[in-house]
Amino acid sequence: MSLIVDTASWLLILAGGFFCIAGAFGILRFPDLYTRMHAAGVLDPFGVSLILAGLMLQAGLTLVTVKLAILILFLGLTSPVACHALGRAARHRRLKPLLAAKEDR
Amino acid sequence: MSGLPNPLHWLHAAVVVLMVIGLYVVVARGNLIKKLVGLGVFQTSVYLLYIAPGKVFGGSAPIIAEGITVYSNPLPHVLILTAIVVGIATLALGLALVVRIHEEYGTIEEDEILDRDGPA
Amino acid sequence: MMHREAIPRVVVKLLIPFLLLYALYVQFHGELGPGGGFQAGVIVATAVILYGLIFGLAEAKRIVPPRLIEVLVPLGVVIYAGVGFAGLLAGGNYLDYFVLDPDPVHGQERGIFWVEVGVLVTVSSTMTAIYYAFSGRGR
Amino acid sequence: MIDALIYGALILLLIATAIGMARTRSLFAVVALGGIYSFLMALALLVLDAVDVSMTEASVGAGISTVLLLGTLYLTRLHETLPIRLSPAPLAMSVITGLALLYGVVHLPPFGDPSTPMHRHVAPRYLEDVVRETGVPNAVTAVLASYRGYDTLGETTVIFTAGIGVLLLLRRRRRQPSDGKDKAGR
Repeated sequence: MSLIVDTASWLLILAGGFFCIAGAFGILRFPDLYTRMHAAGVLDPFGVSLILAGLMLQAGLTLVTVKLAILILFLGLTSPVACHALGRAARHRRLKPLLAAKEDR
Repeated sequence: MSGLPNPLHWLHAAVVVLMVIGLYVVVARGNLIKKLVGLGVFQTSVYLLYIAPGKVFGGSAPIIAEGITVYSNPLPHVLILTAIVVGIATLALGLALVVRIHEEYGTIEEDEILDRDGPA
Repeated sequence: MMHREAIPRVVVKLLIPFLLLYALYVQFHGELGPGGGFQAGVIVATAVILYGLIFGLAEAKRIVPPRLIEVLVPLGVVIYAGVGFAGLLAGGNYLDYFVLDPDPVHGQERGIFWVEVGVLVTVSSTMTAIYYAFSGRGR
Repeated sequence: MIDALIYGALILLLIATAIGMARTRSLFAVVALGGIYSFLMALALLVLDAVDVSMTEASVGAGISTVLLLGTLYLTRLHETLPIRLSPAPLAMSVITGLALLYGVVHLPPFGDPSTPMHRHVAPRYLEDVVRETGVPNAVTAVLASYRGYDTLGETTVIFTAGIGVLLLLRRRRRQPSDGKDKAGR
């Protein structure tokens, strides 16, 4: 039983780490702010949530699990809003998205 | 000190590199905000230099609990905890001075401020 | 018509009670786990700053008036120093908590509690005052 | 041992971030990097078992100081005028200072060694007696508020003084140029 839980939690933690690294690569490789925001804003909260879920499995049925669940909840609440505010600020400063058609020309 | 030093000494030495970067920014850059940021880097490197020797291998955070026998040293934690909050208070004071300087001189570059004051 | 910044406003309104609750947890659980007056003070100030950033400085000043902040800044130091004088009055040394209660351990707990309250009040109000001073400056 | 590895990796990241801050001219980017730097510092402190300090650094360094720096940028300007180049004299000065520090630091006991003098004198007394004397299991809180209460009283007064200083500098509205009472000398 504990082997299954351990394996599952490690799989979740490793998957979360993979998504975080993928998000970091996206920030480095994507061409402009909007696409980079996409990489950071979508992958990072997801990766961190997976890591926290893995930690919840490690903690078992204790108060720590409840705290981690609350963390996931707030992460899901604040991260998209931060992304939204960033995007709005960029639009406000009239930053044009980089469109594919322009590159083809 | 015979032969190569223990690799675990290099960890303290690496903190000195951070300190050098902070000191360089404070001395070399003319922008007052940049100087304050450099001062922050210098300050945080001191935090590490204080706290790193307090770590004990296999130790845990200094909160007394059942079944734990080895704790890290709580004394540097206390000193640095207050130092961080005092650091932000002094940073705020420095930034307030920068804002006032900008209002009076119209610039936050050191050489331009000196130019404006003219030869003493 | 929806407000232009509806999404941040709604979420911040939802978050601020939890932020304050978390600050209280950090303050009063600081004797058992990580935390204490310094951290809790900063978190309280963060809640005020967040409110001010999203709803505007005037609205934040309506809820937390600058007058109140200017009273609280010295009040925290007075609470801290007052604990010291309480020790003197009870017949001990300055900042001696053993004499605050017939049971010395209980006296220590009481002294630490009020000292942490003093730190909380000073740190939170000073950080809020600094934020007000900076953002009230205008260009 | 794994602690030392993680801590070393975090220090390398911290150094990289600090170099990035030194080489960037856009002050906005410098402040954003400063936030990253503070979070990395909080992680490093967490690895060193300093949970209270880590929490403070995360909320103070990455939260409040970033807000204050951004507020200052709004009130002043966003870019440095001087180009980024290595200035030899300050570099030589800081490297020489660093070498002097290095000479002292390599004589410190190795990282994580439990038998060094600092772990044998005051700290065991705190750790052994803290629950019996104060009833507070968090040794950091007990030392902060009780054993070293005078220190903390001083620190609280420093915060108070700095807050008063900021209020004195910034609270007054900007004076009109016609009101030349304090400007007679200029």
